[in-house]
Amino acid sequence: MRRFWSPKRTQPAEQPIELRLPSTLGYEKVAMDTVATVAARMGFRPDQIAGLRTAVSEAVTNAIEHGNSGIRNAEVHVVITVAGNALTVRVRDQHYRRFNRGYGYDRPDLERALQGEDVGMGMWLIRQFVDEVEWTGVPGQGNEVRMVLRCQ
Amino acid sequence: MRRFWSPKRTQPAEQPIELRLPSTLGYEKVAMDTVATVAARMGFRPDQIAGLRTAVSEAVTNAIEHGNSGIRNAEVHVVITVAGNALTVRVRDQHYRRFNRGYGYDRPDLERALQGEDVGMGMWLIRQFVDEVEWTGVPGQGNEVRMVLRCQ
Amino acid sequence: MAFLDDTLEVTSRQHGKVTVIDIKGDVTTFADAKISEAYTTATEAGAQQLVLNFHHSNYINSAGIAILIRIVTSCGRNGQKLAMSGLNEHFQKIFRMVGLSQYADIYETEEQAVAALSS
Amino acid sequence: MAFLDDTLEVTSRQHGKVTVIDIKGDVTTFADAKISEAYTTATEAGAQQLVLNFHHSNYINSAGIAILIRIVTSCGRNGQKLAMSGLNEHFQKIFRMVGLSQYADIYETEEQAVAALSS
Ligand SMILES: Nc1ncnc2c1ncn2[C@@H]1O[C@H](COP(=O)(O)OP(=O)(O)O)[C@@H](O)[C@H]1O
Ligand SMILES: Nc1ncnc2c1ncn2[C@@H]1O[C@H](COP(=O)(O)OP(=O)(O)O)[C@@H](O)[C@H]1O
Repeated sequence: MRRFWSPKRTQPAEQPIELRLPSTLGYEKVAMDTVATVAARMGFRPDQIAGLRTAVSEAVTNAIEHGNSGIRNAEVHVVITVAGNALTVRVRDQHYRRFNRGYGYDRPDLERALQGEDVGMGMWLIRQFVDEVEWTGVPGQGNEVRMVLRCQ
Repeated sequence: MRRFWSPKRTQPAEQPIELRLPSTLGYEKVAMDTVATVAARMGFRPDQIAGLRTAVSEAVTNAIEHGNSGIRNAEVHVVITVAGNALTVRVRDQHYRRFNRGYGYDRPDLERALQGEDVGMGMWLIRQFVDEVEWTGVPGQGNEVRMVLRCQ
Repeated sequence: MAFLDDTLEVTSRQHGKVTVIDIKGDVTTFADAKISEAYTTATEAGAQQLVLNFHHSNYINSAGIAILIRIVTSCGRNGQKLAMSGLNEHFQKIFRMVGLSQYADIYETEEQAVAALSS
Repeated sequence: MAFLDDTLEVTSRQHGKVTVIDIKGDVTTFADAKISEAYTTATEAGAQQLVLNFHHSNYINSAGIAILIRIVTSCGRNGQKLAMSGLNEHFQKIFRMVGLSQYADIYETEEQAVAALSS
């Protein structure tokens, strides 16, 4: 068997892929699908991609339900950057409201949830499936979740 | 067997999904994947989706190679609108150069191609796979390809 | 917008004494009414063993998990046995991570779940 | 950027008198060097029957088709027989629409293509 090679192409500048979505539940699926196809083309494993789908879905759902809540014609802005083996996804909303539940460090308290209490688990789920995550907010502007997943 | 229903949700306004891509060959795959996943969720048939992938790929490739050629840090703007059963995809570039090959009405001349002549076939392929297509250009601004595919 | 519409199908059927609730599609906040109604109807009919059978559910988010937690709570109150089947690996993992698998046994297939509840 | 990199693998092997060129991945403008080199190498080695065998090629664009047209032209000049296999339905349809199938028979499987060229 003989193998053939093409000359290596120069790497383009790391311009991001940007996605803007209506701030309506359901559209988080478009973000999830787009990030998943980029990750698949980058060579991530299926289980990593499944986790990334969950992380992106939770981040965009939070942007819609919390960050943009009550803003008419709001949008969610998703910025996808591919650099080497790292995939960075930033999810931005337009409002600013302080994050108030500890950024998902604690495992959701299932006992309390079973008592009917509303325990959030989105941030915690995000934390389980990415290598790096950071929540930042700019007063008067919006919140941003920055998630990084590395290949291999 | 018993079937259960949820109350119908109100339809959101028809705000589009917007995608901005670096004007670099290869990124047309991101546009193709994103449109394909939206189409799949809308319920398009697999053969329609395969055709749409080709149409979007050719339109974005043309935007990169012709519309944006020679522009540094150019971007390709893809606007996806879902309205009822119709999926509309607009592909915009930043340059304006008159389209010069008849907008793909004619089947590519394979005989001439086999003589080594460079016969374009992108526009013709697009025409084969969408229900409606229109090319427009605004001098000094950019070109736009508007493609519509209908479900069923 | 077709892909925002309710893409969930919930149906239920009997398998001997076991009630199987089939859940096909996205399990998100919009699934609440259908899943809750299916559960309530089964309970009113006297169901003691229930299987939530997920098919092709490629998308379950935290709001969907919250719905399932409420079903677990109700099953506890009503003294019903609950099992789940048909989840893909990713969601089996999430259900284990969250601790849901302590309250409802998770099986690969519907047959295994029905057999376990019937014995 | 991994997904922009050359995701095409071109290899070649002999099947009796038939040279099978395996093409795995995206067939776009970036495929030109690899595919052309594989063809040239086979031709220099005296290949008279060639199969272009596509595996998992979920993406062939018009630039890729242009490469294949050049291979068809060269095969004509060099008096070689050419067949193609392993294309999915969509690309079989495109190759028929474009008229490429008049110059290279299209088979579902590699085995069928090899058998046809060997006979
Ligand atoms: N994008 C955001 N903008 C404002 N607040 C947010 C945002 N994301 C999360 N939060 C806050 O953090 C809390 C915890 O989020 P999460 O763990 O996802 O659970 P849940 O969304 O179910 O409450 C939310 O209830 C909300 O108060
Ligand atoms: N977005 C665009 N901007 C400017 N010119 C374009 C654009 N798209 C197509 N064209 C013109 O139309 C011609 C035919 O396009 P096409 O049928 O796709 O074949 P090809 O791109 O292989 O030449 C191109 O060569 C180019 O001159």
